Amino acid sequence: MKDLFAVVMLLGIYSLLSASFFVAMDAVDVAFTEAAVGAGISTLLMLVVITMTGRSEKTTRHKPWLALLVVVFTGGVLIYGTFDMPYFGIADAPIHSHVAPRYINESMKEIGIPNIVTSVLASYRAFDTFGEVVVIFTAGIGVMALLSVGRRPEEDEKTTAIDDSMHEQYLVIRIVTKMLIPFILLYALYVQFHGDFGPGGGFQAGVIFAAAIILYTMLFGLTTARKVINQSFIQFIAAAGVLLYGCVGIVSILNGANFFDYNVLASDPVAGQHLGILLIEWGVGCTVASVMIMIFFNFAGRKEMQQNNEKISNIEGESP
Amino acid sequence: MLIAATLAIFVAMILAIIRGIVGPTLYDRILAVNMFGTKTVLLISLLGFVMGRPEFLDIAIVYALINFISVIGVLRYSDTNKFKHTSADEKPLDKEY
Amino acid sequence: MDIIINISGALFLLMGSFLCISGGVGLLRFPDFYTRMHAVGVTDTLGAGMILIGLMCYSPDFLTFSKLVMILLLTLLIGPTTSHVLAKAAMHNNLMPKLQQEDNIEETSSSNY
Amino acid sequence: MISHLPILQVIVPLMAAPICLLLKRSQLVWLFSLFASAIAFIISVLLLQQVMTSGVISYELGGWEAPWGIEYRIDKLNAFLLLIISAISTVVLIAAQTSIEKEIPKEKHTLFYILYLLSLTGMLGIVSTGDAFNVFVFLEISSLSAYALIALGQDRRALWASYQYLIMGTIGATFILIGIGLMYQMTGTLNMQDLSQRLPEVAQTRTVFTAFAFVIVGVCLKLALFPLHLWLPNAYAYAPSIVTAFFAATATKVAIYLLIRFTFTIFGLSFSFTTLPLQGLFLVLGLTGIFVASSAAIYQKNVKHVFAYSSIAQVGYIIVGLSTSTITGLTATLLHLFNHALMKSAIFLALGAVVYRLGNVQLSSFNGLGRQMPLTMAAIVIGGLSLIGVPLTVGFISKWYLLTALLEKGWWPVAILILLGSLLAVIYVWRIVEAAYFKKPLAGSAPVKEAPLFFLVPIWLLITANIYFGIDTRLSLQVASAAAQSLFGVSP
Amino acid sequence: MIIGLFNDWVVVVLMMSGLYIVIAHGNLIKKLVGLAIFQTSVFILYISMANVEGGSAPILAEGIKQFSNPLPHVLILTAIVVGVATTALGLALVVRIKEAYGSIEEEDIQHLDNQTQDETEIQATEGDQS
Repeated sequence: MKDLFAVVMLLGIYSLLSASFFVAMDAVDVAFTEAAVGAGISTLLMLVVITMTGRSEKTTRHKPWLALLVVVFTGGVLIYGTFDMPYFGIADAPIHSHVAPRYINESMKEIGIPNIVTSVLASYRAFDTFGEVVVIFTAGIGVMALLSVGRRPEEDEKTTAIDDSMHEQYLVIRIVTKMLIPFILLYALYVQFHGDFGPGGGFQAGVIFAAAIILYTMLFGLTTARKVINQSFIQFIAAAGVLLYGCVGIVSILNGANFFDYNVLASDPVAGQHLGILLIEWGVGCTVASVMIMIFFNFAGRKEMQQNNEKISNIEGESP
Repeated sequence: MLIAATLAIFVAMILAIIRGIVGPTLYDRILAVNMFGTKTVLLISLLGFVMGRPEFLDIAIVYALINFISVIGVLRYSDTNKFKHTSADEKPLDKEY
Repeated sequence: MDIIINISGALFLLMGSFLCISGGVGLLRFPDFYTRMHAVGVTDTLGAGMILIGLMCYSPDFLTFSKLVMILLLTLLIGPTTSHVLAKAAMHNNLMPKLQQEDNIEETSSSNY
Repeated sequence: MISHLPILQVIVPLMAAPICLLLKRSQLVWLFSLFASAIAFIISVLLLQQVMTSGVISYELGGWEAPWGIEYRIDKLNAFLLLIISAISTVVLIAAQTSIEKEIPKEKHTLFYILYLLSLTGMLGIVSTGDAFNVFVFLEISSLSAYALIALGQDRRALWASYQYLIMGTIGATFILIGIGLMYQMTGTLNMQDLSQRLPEVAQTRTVFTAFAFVIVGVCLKLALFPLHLWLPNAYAYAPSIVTAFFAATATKVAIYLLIRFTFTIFGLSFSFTTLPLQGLFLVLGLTGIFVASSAAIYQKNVKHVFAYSSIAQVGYIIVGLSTSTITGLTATLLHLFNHALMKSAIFLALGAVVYRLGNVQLSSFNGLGRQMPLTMAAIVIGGLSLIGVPLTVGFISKWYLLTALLEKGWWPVAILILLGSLLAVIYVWRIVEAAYFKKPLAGSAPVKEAPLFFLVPIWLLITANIYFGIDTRLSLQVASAAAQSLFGVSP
Repeated sequence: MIIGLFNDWVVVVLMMSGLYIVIAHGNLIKKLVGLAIFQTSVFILYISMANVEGGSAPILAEGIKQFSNPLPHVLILTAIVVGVATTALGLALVVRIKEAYGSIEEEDIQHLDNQTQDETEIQATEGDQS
């Protein structure tokens, strides 16, 4: 496989397949995320990058025996390790009998929402999720630090001109997309709020929301999209999401309990848990959505800059 | 019946993967991925019914959306100059497999 | 009444599965991109619709039913659109159908596929 | 508020990062991040005090008790590490504004500070948590920000170095993830304390061996232990100077902390060192690391490369100390963690000052620098002496304890090899001294002024610490030996 | 016996193919693809260990007694996010590398790097002589 495009397409298929596997294994929340992230966002990002870097892989002459050796050895160790594993699906394996039963049996009483994954994610292990939000925030800042380009006003006009010429052929799809986008945004909100009862939650909602904006950007051009959502607003939302999440913890400290102890947020523990989970899910949703949009904008902006440079150099090359 | 339909979709998925691997053109692959995506939507909906918890249809909706978005993305970005340029240069490459 | 719904659901599913498989076979066996797209485009939309309608017959409550309707609408909207754009993009990038190619080899021999 | 110190330690820099994004003005952001880092430092001092007097602090996040929720668990070892990290971070940040002025484009200054704070958060988080999976999450925070920070370097090679680091680091992190998963599968828990109690029951299974192997290999990738060190020299050499100073002093330390935590606390001493041949393995890898890296350092043309290779060699000393698996050996290791952080941050900051004035750190441009930047060069020399292990510097103390530990074990040949390794350090430090003091400046090169005050203050703070802790060893030694003893389960 | 561990073995094969791509291939994007495959396979490992025979998705509902273990699901949710964050950052680096070096092949880049290193060395020796 020397064609990177095919590789990325197959990666998308692999991701969809593993997501289907997750559904079959009862991990619906994970399948949700994997579908949105693996098949959606990362495939898209890879595509954008391929368009910037070229499509084919160079053939290498030497045979990577060392790599093969390392891989076979590592695989061998892993296979060796599997022999003493509890068999697949056995209910009394240690993994199912030590920590997990408390989540399954008590979470309804202690937290009061039916989706156990959400209650573990947002309450029992809220700090992990906080870390996760910070990871995504870090990635956003990192991508921005690497790719952000200063925009000069006179370039904007040229860019718009290029953009418009590029998608005249997409009339049908533009109309369909215009019909779809409100629906997608609405659906994102549904996922945000329904996370307590079914699969979903802040993270998935954020990704879906971002996907809608990305769709819009792809069809109507970056300049138009930036008019709707400008860069510093997005940064503000990203920071605000992390801060909102953290502040929930700090408020519980101020109320005399431990960090992320939602029980003290309202008069009775279960209501407090509800409030806490609602707030942090919003924090997650805001940060994830804005960071995803930010990442995509930066990639697309970089690409646009490259294109402009190419165009300008072409024009300059022809004129003298 | 549900299980039979699931199996049928599996078969269709495998066919789509083969087309995705074989190619030969860019658009064949996109087509294969698109079809694969639709089939995954159906598979998930069916699995929900097979396992007796049909409330997981949310995931199927997400799949449909994501599928749409990625196809648009592919088309949008396969249209740029550089992409065409390189793919035109290396067309013989496709014949390798 | 239940029996009728169940049987019709089963029938829909059966037809849908048949269409899906035939679409898959078409995708694999047809000679060039446009014919393949034809196979997929037609069967995908129809087959998916059939299966979803079949599932609607089995759905236990209203919420599930409405979600299925939503998915159906989505597929109906998205399927043809993507096929349309795909064909347009392929045409735009000088991808010629095989039939046409055989008719006038001289003109298009430079841009095969 | 005192009871919330463990979490505040991590939360303060963490929350400061998004606030920085809102502040925008780079001067303001610098002051603010310095402030946040200083608060983290004060908290770590308080924590260390608290731990030394009243023992282990456990903090349950979200109010859920340990195996169900995430627990922060501060014992002497963590508190010591927290102190090192936050102290170095604060001191290095003082110089940050002056240094990045020349090395990073203006509009990225704010982002730089945010990433710096996030990286600090990640390290503090790894060290203070008592939950195996939480380690992974914070490991990723610190490494993602590290990749971005390294890529901010001027040279295009910084990008390539950062990419290599990203690949290696992610493989390492994924290995750790696999290891944690296998452990979880065998025991059903993620809490470190709980794991250490439940692992002995299943210690003889092949799965646990595999888990152990994967965790160790993953950590060693992050640690840049000898055969897995390839990413480190370039990453350190091409990153912005401030970043190098910060990471050289802290990043490998955190990885070593993880190694100690996993081998001693989670898997337990007897499993790690008696059942498995880890002792011999560490000894051999550590010694080879010392020799290979030190000899590589001798041949480098770029002074940052010299000291980056020397960092790998120092990791070798630390690992040799671990391999003795005695209290003295571990004390030596911990002391060296502390001391190496002091020396390396001082040296790299001084190099940062050289970059500020000269624009590069090629060995040839050091010619005659001893007279033009006397204070900076003196700092590099003292740092270098400390690396060699000359008496009255901190380097001597840790080498002394390391040798004592080796002799206690009766490993004479190893002790001699360690001394030989120090001789190699003499050579590479001498090359710099020679260039700076005994060669005439290049003809035609512009005269260079002494480094600005914002550099000299932190550099000399660190150098003073280098000498102070080389003479008055009570504080560092007391903490290190207490931490070592508690790891061996001996109550001090 | 074979059935009981079959899952794990498939995961190991997937994982190793991902790892092989990362180590053996010279193209930077392909390395990232390999990394993604490697990580996704680890996710599969976690999820398959969470499965319980006859269990159902961990969302409480009437009439369902046995659930899959929710904890690995939570862990993997976090890990997926971490994975996409790494991919995004890696891709950003690739873009910059392409701009700086004009290539995304490991061999080319190393070649270019060696060249620059040689140049600086030559400059350095010239400096010594003068």
